[in-house]
Amino acid sequence: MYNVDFKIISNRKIAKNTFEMTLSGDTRGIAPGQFVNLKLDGFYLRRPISVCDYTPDTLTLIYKVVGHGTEAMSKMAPGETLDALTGLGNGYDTSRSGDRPLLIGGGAGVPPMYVLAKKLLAEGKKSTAILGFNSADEAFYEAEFKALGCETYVTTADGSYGIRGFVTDAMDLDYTYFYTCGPEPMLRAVYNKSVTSGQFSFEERMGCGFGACMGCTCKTKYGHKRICKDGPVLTREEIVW
Amino acid sequence: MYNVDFKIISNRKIAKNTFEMTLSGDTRGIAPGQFVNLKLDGFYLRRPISVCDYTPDTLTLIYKVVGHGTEAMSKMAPGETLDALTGLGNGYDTSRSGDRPLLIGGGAGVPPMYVLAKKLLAEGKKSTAILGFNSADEAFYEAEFKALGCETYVTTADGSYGIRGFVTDAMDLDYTYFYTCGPEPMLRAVYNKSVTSGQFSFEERMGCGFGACMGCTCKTKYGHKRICKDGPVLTREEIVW
Amino acid sequence: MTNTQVTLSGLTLSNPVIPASGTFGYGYEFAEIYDINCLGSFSFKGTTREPRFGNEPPRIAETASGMLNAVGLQNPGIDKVISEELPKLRKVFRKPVVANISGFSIDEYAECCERIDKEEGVGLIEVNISCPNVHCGGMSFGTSPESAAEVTRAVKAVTSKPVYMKLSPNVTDIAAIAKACEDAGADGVSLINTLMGMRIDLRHRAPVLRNVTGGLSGPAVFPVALRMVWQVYEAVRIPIIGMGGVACAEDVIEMMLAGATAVEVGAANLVDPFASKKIVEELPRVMERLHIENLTDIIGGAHHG
Amino acid sequence: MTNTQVTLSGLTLSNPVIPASGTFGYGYEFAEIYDINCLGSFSFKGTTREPRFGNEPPRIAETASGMLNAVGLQNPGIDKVISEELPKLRKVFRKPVVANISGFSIDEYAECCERIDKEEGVGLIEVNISCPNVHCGGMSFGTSPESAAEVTRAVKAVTSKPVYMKLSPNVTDIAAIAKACEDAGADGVSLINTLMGMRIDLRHRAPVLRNVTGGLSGPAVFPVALRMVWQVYEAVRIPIIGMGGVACAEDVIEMMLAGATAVEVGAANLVDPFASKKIVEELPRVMERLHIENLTDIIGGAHHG
Repeated sequence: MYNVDFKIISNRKIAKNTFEMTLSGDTRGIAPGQFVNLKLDGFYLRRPISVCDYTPDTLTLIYKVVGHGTEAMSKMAPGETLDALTGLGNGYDTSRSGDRPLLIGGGAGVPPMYVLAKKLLAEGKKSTAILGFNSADEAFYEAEFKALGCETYVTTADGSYGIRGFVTDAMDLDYTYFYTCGPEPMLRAVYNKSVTSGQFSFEERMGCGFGACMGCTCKTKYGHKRICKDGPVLTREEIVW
Repeated sequence: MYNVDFKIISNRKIAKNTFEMTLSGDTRGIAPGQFVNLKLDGFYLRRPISVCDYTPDTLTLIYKVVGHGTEAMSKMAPGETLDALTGLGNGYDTSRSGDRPLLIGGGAGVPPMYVLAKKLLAEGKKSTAILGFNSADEAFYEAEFKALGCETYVTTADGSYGIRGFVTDAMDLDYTYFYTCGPEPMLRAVYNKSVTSGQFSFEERMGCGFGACMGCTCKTKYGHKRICKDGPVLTREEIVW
Repeated sequence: MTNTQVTLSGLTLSNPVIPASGTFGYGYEFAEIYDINCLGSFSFKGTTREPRFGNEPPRIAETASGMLNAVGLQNPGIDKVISEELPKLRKVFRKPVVANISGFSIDEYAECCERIDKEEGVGLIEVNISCPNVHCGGMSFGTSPESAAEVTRAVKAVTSKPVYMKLSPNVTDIAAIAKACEDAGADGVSLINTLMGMRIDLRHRAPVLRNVTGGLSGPAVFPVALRMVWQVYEAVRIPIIGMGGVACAEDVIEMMLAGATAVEVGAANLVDPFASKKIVEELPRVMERLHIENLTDIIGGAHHG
Repeated sequence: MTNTQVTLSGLTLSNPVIPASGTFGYGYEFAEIYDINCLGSFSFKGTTREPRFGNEPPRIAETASGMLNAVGLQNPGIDKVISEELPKLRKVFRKPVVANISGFSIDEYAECCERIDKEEGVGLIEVNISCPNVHCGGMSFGTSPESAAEVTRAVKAVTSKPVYMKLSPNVTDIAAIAKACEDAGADGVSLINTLMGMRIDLRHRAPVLRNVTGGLSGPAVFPVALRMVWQVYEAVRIPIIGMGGVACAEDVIEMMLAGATAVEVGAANLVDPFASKKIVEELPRVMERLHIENLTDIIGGAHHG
């Protein structure tokens, strides 16, 4: 864990209620599947946001405006600074991916799939991506995934774009392993539909985000785990629904 | 009372722990001896600051850094906005000044004397000013008073500048009436030393600043008065120490 | 089309927003800057039998997301309130007001309520048995079910107007006290009064407030107030006026979901004199966003099973 | 030259800063980012006889200048704490720790204290009779003088280490409970535990926390905590560990002026993992600014006459 003051480079709307923020600052210790925890003026608890992309000195976050905190965040301007705790969470283990990993992201669960796809690519593994959204106006990053050379499927619940339905309606594919992030109902559906092992990234209300307060503990087959420290990524084998 | 969003033009240190902030915004309803009540991010209660000077569209405030709030204020940059309630308090009554009014300001009580001197001057009355400070490094605005043509005396408690001692050590002058603002011990001393009637501006911890909460009520010979609404200016005749 | 009407013991308010006693004076200061008839009602400055100066200053201190006050029931006394303040108040506010009554003895509570009962401008009486800033009296009546019930019975005996007992949060079991008031005939309860707190001046090494302690209000206390409204709602059947740190329309909705029929806005009026007006204006928009048609439908709406 | 040493029942701390139970785990997470031996001590995660998962999530909610938690005493149980956590903890922290003990029966409190009494790494025992997030047990022992005294006597009978009873603020008269603990033999008291509060999710029209209510902590509660430390200081002669919203060195001084001998830092550690370290470092500078040479000199310093 590091405490880094990032400077906002850009903060733009990329879909309905969805913003992409690029920051400059030291990204050491950050890995795919991890999150950063942001201190916002006027709000007591930090806001955990999953990592979408990073270079040694820039960080890209995609966040959805869901409350007063993220709304305030969406109004921040380039040049302003953000106090962040970085390197939080266990992240994805790419060693188990096999050579044809499937990435399944839903809504705010799409961003971590992007940086994961890049890492897998760097390891010589071309992944297939399924991006699920409610409707066309909420969809984002299809082009970015394609630009990485990922075979990319987009689903929308209302059918206004891509495949009508849920991510599970696009899962009849050939894959060696999978990684997924999204709302819990989606994770359950993926769990039931999937035919291989895989890794799931969970969300929970957190106090500290670094394992101190036990605020986000969940039960697993291998004991109690803190989503913020022992997670957010759990493997299929350990999950208890 | 008006609620105005001011924009900071400048915010500069003019003496030890003392800052002069110039703002642009609608100053309608503001009069000498009144104060504005400022909302600062991260602080619940507003900060009452006396008016030092104003034009139809600019406002000058001089404030001393005494706590976390004023410290935060001292770090504000030009271009930032400040939510202020204006036109607060009764202000000074210049109709009773006579033709040779004496203005006695101590420390943070000096600023309201400046805008008062300007008003008296506009009414054709040349005032004499006594400005009291602890030491030379805390002194400010002597030149500004002199520029108005005021006969100006500066006292410092440690004698590091001007007359050694307190404002009362410079009061052996010929005057028709007086106006004073400063710490309560100084006001008491002026009350005892003065030979004419006069008006005193008081400070008290305030809740609202506009007469609603009764947080700053004091006793006077003519009943209970709210420093924020019925004051901050009280006449010699009504004061109960 | 949203409907913000709520009804307190037969008194229908166009909306549930009521500036809280002690933060709105007698309405004049606010009437100068906006038409206060947009409010559901307002609760005027707590009134006692005799005129009171209250506590010596300083009476105010700042805290994180809140403030302490130790005004100590400054008021001109029931005679002047009836002869001077109410007539003046009628000129700026046409709706029934909430008469906030305090006392230092059962007799005083009863006498004040009896006097105010005859004022037709008064819609309901809020009996403050929870002022933390006065000694021998005030809060002491609100910290035991027995004394709270005693005051309730005494005032109910002398007034035909709805009586709402204003409860103290500085207790182990506020629900038991609310229940005692209900059993003693109270038409409703209003809560919470301020939480007792203090600050110390580090330079002078002495309490900031001359009264040593003061009442904490502002957003800091909202979660405590909400919890107590929730607990009281499960314990009584009479209506609840919820208050404590309410600062926006969302807070009003949250209080009502916890069980409040109407909501008082306190400290917010002091920091932003337009706060209550803004909340009244925000309310329909927030209701639409949350798909609420009739505000009354959500009272206690977060209690299921 | 400033001296930050304080002494709790014979246990001398290099400074009064103690991370509060439940906000510092067993120290490991913090030891990874700074040398926690700079702290006066720390109070480890509340321990019960049996392992506990605690409450179902969500367990956390945000409030103005504070947070609610309803963790519900998650811990591995006294056996594992003694056999695994304490030995690991000794590797990262060389000073005596504060052992925070909880229970659901007098016997459980006594048994846990008896077990922990044999651990030489433990400097004093903090007995939590004020957890608002567990049912039948926890806070219920801390809301009456009698039951608080009963727990005190039971644990004092089985341990030779200093026993500090951790008190609940959710009571009418915390001073009476502190006095009862003192009379029952407590070596000190620590206060305040969290204030019971809640939040409601407007979209789902249901409590945010699965446990419905949770414990409020953070700067929002500081003025209430300070007031209670003040009241308890006037009622007892045993040392007080003050806590509740402490976020900076000035807050530590304010707590000590109110009567605290040492100060626990809670929620601040969660928002800024370096908070306790920063407070330890700030302390001497703030003392100089306030002309304080020996920190012990200011304990209760705001009480005169």
